[in-house]
Amino acid sequence: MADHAGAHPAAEHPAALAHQFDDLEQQKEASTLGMWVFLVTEVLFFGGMFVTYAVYRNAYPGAFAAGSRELDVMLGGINTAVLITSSLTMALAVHAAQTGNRRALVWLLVATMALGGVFLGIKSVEYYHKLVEHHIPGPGFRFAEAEYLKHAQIFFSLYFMMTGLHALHMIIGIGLMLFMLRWAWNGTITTEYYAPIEISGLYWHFVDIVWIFLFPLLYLIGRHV
Amino acid sequence: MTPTVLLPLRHYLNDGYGVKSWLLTRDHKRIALLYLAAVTFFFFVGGAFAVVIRLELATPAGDLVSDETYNKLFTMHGVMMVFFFLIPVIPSVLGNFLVPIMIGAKDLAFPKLNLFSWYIYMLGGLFTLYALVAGGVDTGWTFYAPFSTVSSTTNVIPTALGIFITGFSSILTGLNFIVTIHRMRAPGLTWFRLPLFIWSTYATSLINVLGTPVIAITVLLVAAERLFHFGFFDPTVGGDPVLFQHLFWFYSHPAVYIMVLPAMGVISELVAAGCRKPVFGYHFVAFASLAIAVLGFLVWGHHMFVAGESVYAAMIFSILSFLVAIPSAVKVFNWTATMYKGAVSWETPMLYAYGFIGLFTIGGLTGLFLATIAVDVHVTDTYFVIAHFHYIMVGGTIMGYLGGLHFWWPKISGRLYNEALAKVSAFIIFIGFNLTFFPQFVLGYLGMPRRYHAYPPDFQVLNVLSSAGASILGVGYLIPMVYLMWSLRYGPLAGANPWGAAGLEWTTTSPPPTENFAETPVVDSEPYQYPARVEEYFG
Amino acid sequence: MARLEPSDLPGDMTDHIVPTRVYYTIFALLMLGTALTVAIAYIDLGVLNIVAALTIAVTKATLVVLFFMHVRYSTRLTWAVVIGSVFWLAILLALTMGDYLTRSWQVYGSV
Amino acid sequence: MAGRVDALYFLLLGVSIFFALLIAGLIVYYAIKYRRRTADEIGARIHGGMALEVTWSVVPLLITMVFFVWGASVYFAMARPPEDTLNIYVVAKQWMWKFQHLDGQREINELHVPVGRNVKLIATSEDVIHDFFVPAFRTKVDVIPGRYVSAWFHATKPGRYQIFCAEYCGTRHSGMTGQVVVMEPTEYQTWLSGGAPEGSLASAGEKLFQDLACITCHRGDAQGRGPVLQGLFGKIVELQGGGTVFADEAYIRESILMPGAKITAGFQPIMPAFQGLISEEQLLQLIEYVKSLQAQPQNTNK
Repeated sequence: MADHAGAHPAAEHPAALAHQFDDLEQQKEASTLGMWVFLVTEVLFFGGMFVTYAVYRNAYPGAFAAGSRELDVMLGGINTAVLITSSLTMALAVHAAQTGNRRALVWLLVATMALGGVFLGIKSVEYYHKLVEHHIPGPGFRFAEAEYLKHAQIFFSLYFMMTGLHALHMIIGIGLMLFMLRWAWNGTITTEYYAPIEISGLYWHFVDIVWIFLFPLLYLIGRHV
Repeated sequence: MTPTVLLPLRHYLNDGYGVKSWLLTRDHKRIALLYLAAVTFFFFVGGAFAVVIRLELATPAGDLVSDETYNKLFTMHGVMMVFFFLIPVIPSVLGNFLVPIMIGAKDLAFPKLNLFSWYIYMLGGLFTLYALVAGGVDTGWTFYAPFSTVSSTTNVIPTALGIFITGFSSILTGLNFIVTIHRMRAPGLTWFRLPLFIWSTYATSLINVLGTPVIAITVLLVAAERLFHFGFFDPTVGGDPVLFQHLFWFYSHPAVYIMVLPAMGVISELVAAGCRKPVFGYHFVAFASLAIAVLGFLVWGHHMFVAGESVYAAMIFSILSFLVAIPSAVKVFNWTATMYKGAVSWETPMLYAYGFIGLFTIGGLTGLFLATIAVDVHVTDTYFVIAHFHYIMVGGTIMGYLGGLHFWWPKISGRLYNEALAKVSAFIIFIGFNLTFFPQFVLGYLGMPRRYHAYPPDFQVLNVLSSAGASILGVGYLIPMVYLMWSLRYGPLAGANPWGAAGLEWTTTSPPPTENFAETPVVDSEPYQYPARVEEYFG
Repeated sequence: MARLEPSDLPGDMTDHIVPTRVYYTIFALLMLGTALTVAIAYIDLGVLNIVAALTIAVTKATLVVLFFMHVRYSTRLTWAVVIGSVFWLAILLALTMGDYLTRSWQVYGSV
Repeated sequence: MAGRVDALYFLLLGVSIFFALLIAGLIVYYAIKYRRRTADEIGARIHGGMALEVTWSVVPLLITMVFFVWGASVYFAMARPPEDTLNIYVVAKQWMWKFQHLDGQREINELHVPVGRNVKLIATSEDVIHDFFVPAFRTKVDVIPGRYVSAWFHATKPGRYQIFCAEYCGTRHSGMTGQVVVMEPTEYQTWLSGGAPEGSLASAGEKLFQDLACITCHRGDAQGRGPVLQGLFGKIVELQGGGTVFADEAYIRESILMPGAKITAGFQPIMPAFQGLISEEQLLQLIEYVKSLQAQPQNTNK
């Protein structure tokens, strides 16, 4: 995936200012704008899949409802809560960085990564369920309601593609947090130079927003029938 | 007699020697030269395929190569040229070199990201070259499903990965340019004092950033369908191949604007420098670039008029396609109006610019044929379409690129190239190009479909004409390689401003120092301001 | 490093320090939204189900963007970038669905 | 139809030639008239003119709108087949065209049609996207697997016209060509009667209807477990859970291959899916049989 190290240039101690910028202010604005433009590409990247979802849900509503009923709302709900909490801890981490509270910053980053890990754990449990119930599209695909056998494969293809890529972005997010943890630990992050924390925060919140849309669209169709 | 010119003592070329100083450089100028080498290599690889295709098509029966090989030839010609030459060439070569200098900055916003983009570009190229060596791919550069996902047996996945990875190179370059142009302009350099090349590079970067992710996801969906039998576009499972075309063309039409917009920026600079006067209607040309960038995203359906799109959607896309033609027309009219009462020079870069305007006009007008649904039903997927987009790509982008390369060559290398030889090669390229592609318009209307390995005999005469033109064009492209390389060693030294042009890049030495300017320039006037006397430019 | 109060931070901190209680209220609202969307899913509202689910998701997303991602306090350029991305996604969605929804209209002209 | 397309084409050609010559001429004229005579000459300082900008934005817009309206109207006529057409089924398969006349004749890469009649082609593909393109008739339509697409033409002069496949479809894409043979009506009749191997499409469909035991559920009277098929074609069908659909070839095809997609109101989704079990030809025969079941009186289960 794209490298974020470049999005906030390496800071030479102590000025933390890259040579091509005039002042720290310009560098922070540039890095923030850079991450926002990158998030635009991510919006369109996931957008392509949401459009595919919209087209096929419009074409095969019955199959999508049947497929959605096979998913576990409980695990999905818990995952949503976990991710929103991790968003909170991330936001508090940015606040801690701004106010120079290094101990809180370190703990909050660890909490965010832990919650990310919990999310991935629950996700792998769900994937295991799908494996057991033969819901992975392809030759070995089995489905309760026979007449939806064909179209439900599209639902599960979309399910695996969307949640799979989301999980991949989650892993990249956790990797990013490791960097931030190291910089927070060795004092690179100060009250003047906290841009990297804020930028990783932007990325993390974006991944959370994608899940906010994924959860209702995949898990909650056809629950009421 | 122009005063004696001497090479600046310290400049970006002698600021560090050895492979390491080049392969780990963060200087946007050196990265531009790395791109120049890579892009030229891919151009000649793609060009070689084109020559073999044209030789094959000289005879109606498919006797030079088997149909299997021919399909791989035109696919690799398409992939190489589109993804590895036309899309990156002007933004990453001329853009990388000039954007920081033209806005008075020391470097791009994220130099390390810039070098990383080059490595991703090369990695993507490696994947595609592997696919080429391992037996090629025969899906066409458009890799339509269900052929690419179900029935093609060639290595689609490596090529798809190559395109996926190289896509990130253009996303990150676009991101770099947008942030640089927004945040790092010299003091006093407001948006309406920016040169038009910066405007068009900015618009191109917008398209790069907004469009490329969609092809990234499309390529992933195709790869997932091939590897894991996810039935996104597979009709036997209820998938719709037309959806693939929607997602593919959503990026690929704006991609053709990624290819031509930077060339338009180069042409604005060349016409301004060529006539030594401000471009006519500066604001209109600037906003035309942005209009093309935005409208370019609304029109992709005109590639699918016959592909099973609904009648009403076809009408919407047709009217929007006509709207996107207007900004291009405005630009062409403004360039022509700039030449009125200008001091029109006949140097090589300006010749390329005038060639561009003429050929791009023909390319644009034939686009109107394709936007009119009734005519498009007859001419789409025939050689008419091939001629249309080659007029815009070869007649437009490559002419613009060559013009820009010649115009800024003294600034890049500090040397002047051989003017006479350059004019000859420009003329050969112009003649060879027209001879190659004009007959294809007629072929297209007669109904010869594209991607045909063998064709009925009554198309032969026009095809032989086209093949003859292709060989002239091939030779035409080799000559610049010769005299530009030759000028590096033996070319006369160029001063800071050999053309007497107005622009920040001409105020610094050539080749410029690593930090571009001794001290950051302050801009206080409109662009393209030519003072009454020009002598001071020859200093 | 002593804990610094937002007020006595050096220089022109363009970036506004968001008090923590704002974060907690937003967090509560998001949790509420999740619960709401799950609850509504179990009531049969026909086509309204999709509308409800999407409006809740959009409101939650806007909350995250405005407060957690500080867009509310940042430059107009950031606003433009955010709205631009949503607009471009809308272009892709609208014109593609435009094709799929009007395909059946052709029926009256007989296939 | 070809005439109307050509007229539009020549209008476009005329306008394009005018503008191309205008631009090229101006460039050459200005390049010569205002060529740079001394090395340090400067161009006149002209910044622009609003009036000029407006004119060359609005005028091209008006011209293009004319193209749009004319083009769209011709396309609309092209896309809507007239009522009384001679229907022929086309099945595109990797690198050949299979034509299926209603009276049972089957042809490969050859299509015999009478002159002066509106001919409607209903086409589908068995594998990848092909494209039925007859340059002489100016008709072209992408043939998409899993769906019916239609194109129509009206041949005015007898003769042989080339068919091309215009959408890349694999190795022998360039070999996938054929001939449309347009014949006088009398010749067409003799050709037709000569080659009827085993009765019309509909009769083959009826036999298949028995063999696949469709008759067990879809009976003539209303107590069958499947919906009554008499007079179904061309009717609006009420669907389970609201919504209606127009019963055309595409609906019948989808209901045979994937019955679960659209369930008729008041019936259980118990019909097995025939996807992959029957070929395209058999599908055409069944559809033709269902279409032939107009609401005759009770003689269906003979």
